[in-house]
Amino acid sequence: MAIAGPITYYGTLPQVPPDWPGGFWGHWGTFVGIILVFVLTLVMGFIWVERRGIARFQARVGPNRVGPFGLLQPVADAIKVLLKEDIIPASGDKVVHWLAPVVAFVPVLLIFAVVPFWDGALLADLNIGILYVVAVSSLTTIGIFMAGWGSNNKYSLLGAMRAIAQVVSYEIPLVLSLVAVVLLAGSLSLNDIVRAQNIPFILLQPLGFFIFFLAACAEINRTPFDLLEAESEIVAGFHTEYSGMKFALFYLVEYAEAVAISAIIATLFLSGWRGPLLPPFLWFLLKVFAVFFLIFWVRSTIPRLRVDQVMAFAWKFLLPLAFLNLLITGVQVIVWQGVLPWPVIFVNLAIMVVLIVGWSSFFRLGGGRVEV
Amino acid sequence: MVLKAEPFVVNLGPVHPSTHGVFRLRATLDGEVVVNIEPVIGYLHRGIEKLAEGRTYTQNIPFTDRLDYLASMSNNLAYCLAVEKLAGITVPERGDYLRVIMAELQRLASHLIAVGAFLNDCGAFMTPILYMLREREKILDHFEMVSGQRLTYAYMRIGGVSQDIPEEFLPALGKFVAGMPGYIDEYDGLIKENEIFLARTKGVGILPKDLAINISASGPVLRASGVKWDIRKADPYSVYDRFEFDIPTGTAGDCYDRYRVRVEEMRQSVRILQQAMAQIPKGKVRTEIPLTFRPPVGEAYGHVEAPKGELGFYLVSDGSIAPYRFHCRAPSLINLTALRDMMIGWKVADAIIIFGSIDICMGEVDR
Amino acid sequence: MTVALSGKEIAARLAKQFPGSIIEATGNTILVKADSLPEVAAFLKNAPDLSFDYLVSLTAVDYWDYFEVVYRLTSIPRNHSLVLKVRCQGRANLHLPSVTGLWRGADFQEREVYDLFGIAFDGHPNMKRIFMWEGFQGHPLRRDYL
Amino acid sequence: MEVTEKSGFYVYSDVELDKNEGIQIEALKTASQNSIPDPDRWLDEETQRNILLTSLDAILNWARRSSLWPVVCFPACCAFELIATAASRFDISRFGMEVIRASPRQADVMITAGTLTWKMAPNVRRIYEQMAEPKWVIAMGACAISGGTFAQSYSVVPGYNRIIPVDVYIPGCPPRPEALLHGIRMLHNKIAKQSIKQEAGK
Repeated sequence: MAIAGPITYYGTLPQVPPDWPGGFWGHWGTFVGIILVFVLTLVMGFIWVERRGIARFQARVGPNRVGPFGLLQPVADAIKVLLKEDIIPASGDKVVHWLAPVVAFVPVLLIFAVVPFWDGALLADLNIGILYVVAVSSLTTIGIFMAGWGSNNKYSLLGAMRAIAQVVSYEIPLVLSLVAVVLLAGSLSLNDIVRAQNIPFILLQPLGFFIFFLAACAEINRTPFDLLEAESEIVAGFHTEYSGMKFALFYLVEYAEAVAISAIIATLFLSGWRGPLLPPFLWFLLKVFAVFFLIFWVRSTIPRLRVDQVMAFAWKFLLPLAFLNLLITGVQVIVWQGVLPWPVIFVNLAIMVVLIVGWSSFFRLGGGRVEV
Repeated sequence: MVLKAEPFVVNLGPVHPSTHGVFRLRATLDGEVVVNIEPVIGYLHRGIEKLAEGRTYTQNIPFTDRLDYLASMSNNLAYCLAVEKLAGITVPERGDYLRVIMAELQRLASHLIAVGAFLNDCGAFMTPILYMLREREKILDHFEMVSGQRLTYAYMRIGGVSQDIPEEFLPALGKFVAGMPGYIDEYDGLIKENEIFLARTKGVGILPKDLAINISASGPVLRASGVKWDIRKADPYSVYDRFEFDIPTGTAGDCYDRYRVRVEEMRQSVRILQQAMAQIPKGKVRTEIPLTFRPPVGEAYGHVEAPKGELGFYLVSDGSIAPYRFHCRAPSLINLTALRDMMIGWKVADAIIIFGSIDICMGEVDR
Repeated sequence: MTVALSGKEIAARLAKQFPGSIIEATGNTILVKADSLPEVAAFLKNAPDLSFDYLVSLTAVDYWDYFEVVYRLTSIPRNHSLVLKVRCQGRANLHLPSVTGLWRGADFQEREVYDLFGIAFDGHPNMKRIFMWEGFQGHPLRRDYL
Repeated sequence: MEVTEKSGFYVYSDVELDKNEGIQIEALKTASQNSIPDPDRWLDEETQRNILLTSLDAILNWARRSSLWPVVCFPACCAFELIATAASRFDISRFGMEVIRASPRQADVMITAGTLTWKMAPNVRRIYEQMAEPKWVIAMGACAISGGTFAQSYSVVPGYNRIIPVDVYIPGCPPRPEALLHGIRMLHNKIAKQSIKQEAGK
């Protein structure tokens, strides 16, 4: 573990560039600043892109009055929301209510500590990077449950209960699909995984990408799994009682999670900062936006699943497929070590299609009436 | 260990994003499962029936606009039919055709909203309803052309319609009618085979045939349960007996069937519109009657197949210029009767979409 | 076309079946005694050649001396219709037997009549106000409510 | 887990619950027989302004009027003109208003689209009270202004300003979407004149 000392770059990796501010604290300080700026600007950017993008999907224009092309819309939103009255429900649990947004927000920022923006340009190149991401990212759920509990509102509590059930279930296929990536790359460090992707892993691991994308959508509560703030059912879900700055934090969490998941998918499956011609950082940014585009494309297209169907989808569909994917990847890694990647790509694509079509013919959602 | 758990009561509404107005469901939940439902209504009770007793027959037409504000033309038609029955007034042929054209356009507009709002309840983020509203705007343009209003038209009058259509109406309508089947196919194609939509709606909220008849359900709710009952065929009014169209019915009576019936009805409405445009004769659009008139003592019941179901007006006259009793048989209210049977045992999310699939309009439920 | 059955013919049959239950019959309408409403309604619903399985609407009219409750019946398989009327004398403490056991569609409509006219239906499972709130004074659709 | 107690289970709720609600409605009805004055007296007042506060005001008012989030409160007919305004042709989202919050805590403006009845009044009042400051109300349509066609009815509140203070009135039955957009622009202008000083004084 590298936390204890200055970053060690080992193997053939290049050393810290000489123009970095020297030493341990300088590096940390710089990257904390970079991460904060990166996350906050990207959240603003995402909000703008999503609102404009969804408006286009819906044959509308979208925000265009505030600043050029409505670019300042998120800024105006942020200023307004931050300066609104902050209400704490009289019968709520005040401490929990106050702590919840903080608990939800901090882990999201922590994820970015191990995401490489460039070759070696990351806060801490942990050799257990992926495990760290998985461990930290699920902590947000605690904040969400605290919000649901502390509000003393039935809708909030329903949303919070849904959140716990959903995140716990989807963690498993998420991790299993990651293991296949680790098998291919031979390392848990995110930077090493990017370096191992001469071919983006989405081509070698199409099924893994599929599972990871869906599970990640569920983890960050995006449609079709946006049960915990399902507007047509439980009003605003866990943050029904939140206003002002604390609501702003939850809003921020929602989009920061989207940034985090987009960044991780870009790193794990789309070969991160690697790419021709453009500088690596720009490549990384482009891929992040591409993944986010996919996420909100899904959001504006598909209806929502029901809570038991979401569970069934995780346990009966994604989990078996994730196991099969892991098995197939393991066999391929052993058997086809020296084989050119191109046949593997086509074989894997074919396997994915066969598995998804085959399994979905066994697996049917629907029904679900309970006798009372 | 036995954990103590007890059902808890959640108020869905009266202000809730998907109760289509100010409807309130007092739901008792066991976890996510609905164990009891009690609909509470009356939050939009405006006393139209009482107010109408103090207005003349003609002055009451605007009140009917505001009953089911998504289908004002159909309401006007039902009320005018009842008054004409009461006073023995006949309508010129062109007036009848115009009424049919407006009623069918209104059915299209209302079903577009119904389908869009239903998908919104299923959790599709605004996209379907915005596309449906785009088509509805085109229909509203036509209404605006004839009546100058976008929502509350008061276009039909006792003895016909208020004025003849402008010259450019029929060509514009022809263009719209030619394009509409394509749009219906496109939207239906996007929705009907969506796996999530099927999983959410197939087999959910079943209303059996016997129960549907027993609770006096009407309109798409009744037909989705497999009862072939449409006032336009069963008791033809206006000039509906001159058109060829089918009555779409469902088999299971679930939310999916109700959706299918609505989409099929939209196709049939386009068919009727095509025929009506081809057949419409020249001539007067309205029998001239004074604005204030005294129908003979008696009573009359006029009913039409409104988009939401059988809409009827029961009028009692005491020979004065105002109705002695003005009663509206509101399909939205009566279709809600079986809500409890349909919802119990399902999850909260299902309760929302079952409610959405009935397609009610609060203005008509509470009146 | 929905056939409007002759009230007189039906009334003759009913008078044979339940003597003294019919007060008068005009056109499409029969006026039934309040006490014999349940039997008459059940007969109309269950008789195979009548089979009035569909209660179109239920409402009331205030005629100062009495309230008239109007049941509009239709048979879906046979496509014919009939109007049943029941009178309720007086202005206070009014009661009628409920028909929710036969046609559940009467549920909300009977509550509506109770709320707006003040006619209580005995045997209704949930006889309380539907549009107005509990504690509202008076019944708005009565002619003497201003 | 097992449901050990079915005490909360009843087919029809007891009348006590309804009676309590009825008492609340009656209390509100007797308490709100006069209209609440519109909160725009300050528009005539000359306030002492200084450079720091004015520029702060400018930024704040810009942000507030650029992101007015409406709350869900659509009782009747006008709701569909509001929805039409949100749809493609008129597109309220150009002004950053398409974020229609279902939770009143997060909303800024209440567009009261439709007739208000006394039975509904306590709920509307409650939604208004749940909204976080600063908040505005647009009364949309004749019913919202005065009760409109239904003003003489036994159950209709003659205007939302009996219950809550109203900032902008939009006449029409229902108002066309253009009229609603004009009303929203008027609210923007009103917000632009606000000062943080008055807020502190409140």
